[in-house]
Amino acid sequence: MDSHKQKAIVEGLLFTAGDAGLSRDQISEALNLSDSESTDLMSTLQEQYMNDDSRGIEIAVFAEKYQLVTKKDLSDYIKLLADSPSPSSLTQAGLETLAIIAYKQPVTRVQIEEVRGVKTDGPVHTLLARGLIKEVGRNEGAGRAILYGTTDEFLDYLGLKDLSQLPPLPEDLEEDEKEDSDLFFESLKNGLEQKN
Amino acid sequence: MDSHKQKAIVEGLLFTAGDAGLSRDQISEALNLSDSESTDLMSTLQEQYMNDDSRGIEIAVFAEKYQLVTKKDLSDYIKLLADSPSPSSLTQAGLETLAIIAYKQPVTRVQIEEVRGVKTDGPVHTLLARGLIKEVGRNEGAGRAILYGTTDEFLDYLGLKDLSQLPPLPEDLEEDEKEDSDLFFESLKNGLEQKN
Amino acid sequence: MEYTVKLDAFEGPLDLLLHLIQGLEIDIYDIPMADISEQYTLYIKAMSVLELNTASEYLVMAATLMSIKSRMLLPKQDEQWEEDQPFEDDPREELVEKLIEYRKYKKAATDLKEKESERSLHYTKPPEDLSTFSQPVETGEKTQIDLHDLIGAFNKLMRRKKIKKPMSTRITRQEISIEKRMNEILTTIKSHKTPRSFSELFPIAEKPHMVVSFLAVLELVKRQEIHIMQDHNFSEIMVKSTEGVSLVGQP
Repeated sequence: MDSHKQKAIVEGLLFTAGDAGLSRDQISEALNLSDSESTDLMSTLQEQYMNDDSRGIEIAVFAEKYQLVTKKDLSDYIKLLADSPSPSSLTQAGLETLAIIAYKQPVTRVQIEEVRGVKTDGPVHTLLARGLIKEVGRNEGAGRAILYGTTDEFLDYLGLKDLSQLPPLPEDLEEDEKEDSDLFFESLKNGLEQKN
Repeated sequence: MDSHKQKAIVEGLLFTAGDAGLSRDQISEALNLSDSESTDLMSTLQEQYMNDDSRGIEIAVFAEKYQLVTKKDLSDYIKLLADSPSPSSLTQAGLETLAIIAYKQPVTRVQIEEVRGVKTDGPVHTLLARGLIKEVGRNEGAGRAILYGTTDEFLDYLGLKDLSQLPPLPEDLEEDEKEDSDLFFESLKNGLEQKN
Repeated sequence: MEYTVKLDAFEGPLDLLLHLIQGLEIDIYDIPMADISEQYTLYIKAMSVLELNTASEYLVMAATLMSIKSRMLLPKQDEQWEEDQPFEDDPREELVEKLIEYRKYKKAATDLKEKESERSLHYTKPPEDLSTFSQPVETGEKTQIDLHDLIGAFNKLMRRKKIKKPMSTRITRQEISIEKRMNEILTTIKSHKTPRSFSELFPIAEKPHMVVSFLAVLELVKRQEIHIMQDHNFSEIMVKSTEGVSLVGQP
């Protein structure tokens, strides 16, 4: 594999990983490189991203993981972006978080983050401030994490009488199909057992 | 602002926006450019990303929004490290229903059923739940049946910039023309014979 | 065990008709009604498990076919020759139009499927959390949420692929790769001179293992590395390596 291809793969992987980042092991595994080879590759890339003025992202290392981040000197422009949606509408991050809470409530922040794959403090905060979600209790067990659920106002905004009026998720609709394939494997298994 | 800086800002902004994407307006605003200037800048960048073999991401336009996505030929490497929690691809019934809605929109469920020759409640439901179609109004006249159309999520799901990028609706052109003229003469002949 | 043709194989009566027309190599513009309605009836009789909600649609079509057939058998009437109705209507015309219209969208569905799978090769990332940049807004304005936006956001999220958690947190789960099963299966088959039975390829009766084994077999067939045979219905399926075997009919 030539070095161009390697660099492209690393960029693609880091991009997909988002702020979960990638360990050196994961990079070595994906590229089939030794540890020292991937360390070298990563320092080359770090330098390249850093020194290229036409690039807006760089490779940072947090907690032994490589991840892509925007360059610091762009923060003014990103702030503009943050302010650009009208204050009364939710960002994509906000909508995603709200959707997870609506469908999976009661749910902890960690559970939301597992589904989204990114930190979710900000959106949860915004949703609380806007009265769309609220704390509905504490999780049993260690940590006793806060559980979130939607408010009456949330239903109000969407014009719903109660939560049962939320449209069904595709997963629920496709459960029937899943059962079919389960049945298929069930009978395949039975058939095989009878044979043996 | 020099063009390097512009490119860096665009990359940083696109990275930040993730799959929510950025409209041309947002880019023009952030860079203080005219619409045509930002269109030009974006096509230059699209080409640059695409042609650079050491880059793993490219700039796609889905539903009229620019967004960064990994390049197609890297999917094998990314699959190695990625989970795919994504919902299953659509069933044949779902695809047929979606095709009819996409090409004939706005369209009622009864009209869809006329083409498919079968009840279509299930697929319509699934497509609604997956956010690929939505109610776009009510039919005039008796019954005021719900009219369906496609969503931005539909465009994103299929990787289309806008509806004009839908593959042309297949027509049985060659066959049609040949057969049509055959039929024409056939019936002309029949007609003449009857007349005599 | 009873042999049943699954009605699910077809999307409806139109789909079944198209299938028959193609199979019998019939000209869609000149359908021999007697043949087609006979074939159609045979098919829906074979589909002994008729699901209640779709069965009626198949039966309605059977009736339509019969009616067209009988209209075509009627002796042609000497009709009044009228300017605006120069030719006698073909009783099949409406059906043919429907079939052609349906075929168009069936093909379009295939095109969309292609787009779908192409798009699925592109990976994306979630939007960054920008709330640290913007001040919490204390407007009296109501937050605007649209149900469609909410569903759209959720689906986008579900579509997004995530990088797996690092290996250390996955110790409990054993991953079986298709590639690995393919190699194991090939080794099993090649280590014997005689063909192996299909069920031998599923030694571990656990769902994940069986699924992977099944996919591995399919992939091997696709790559033409193994050959699958069955003497007659319900007899044991046998598997052999294609290595060193010249396929019948090939020079």
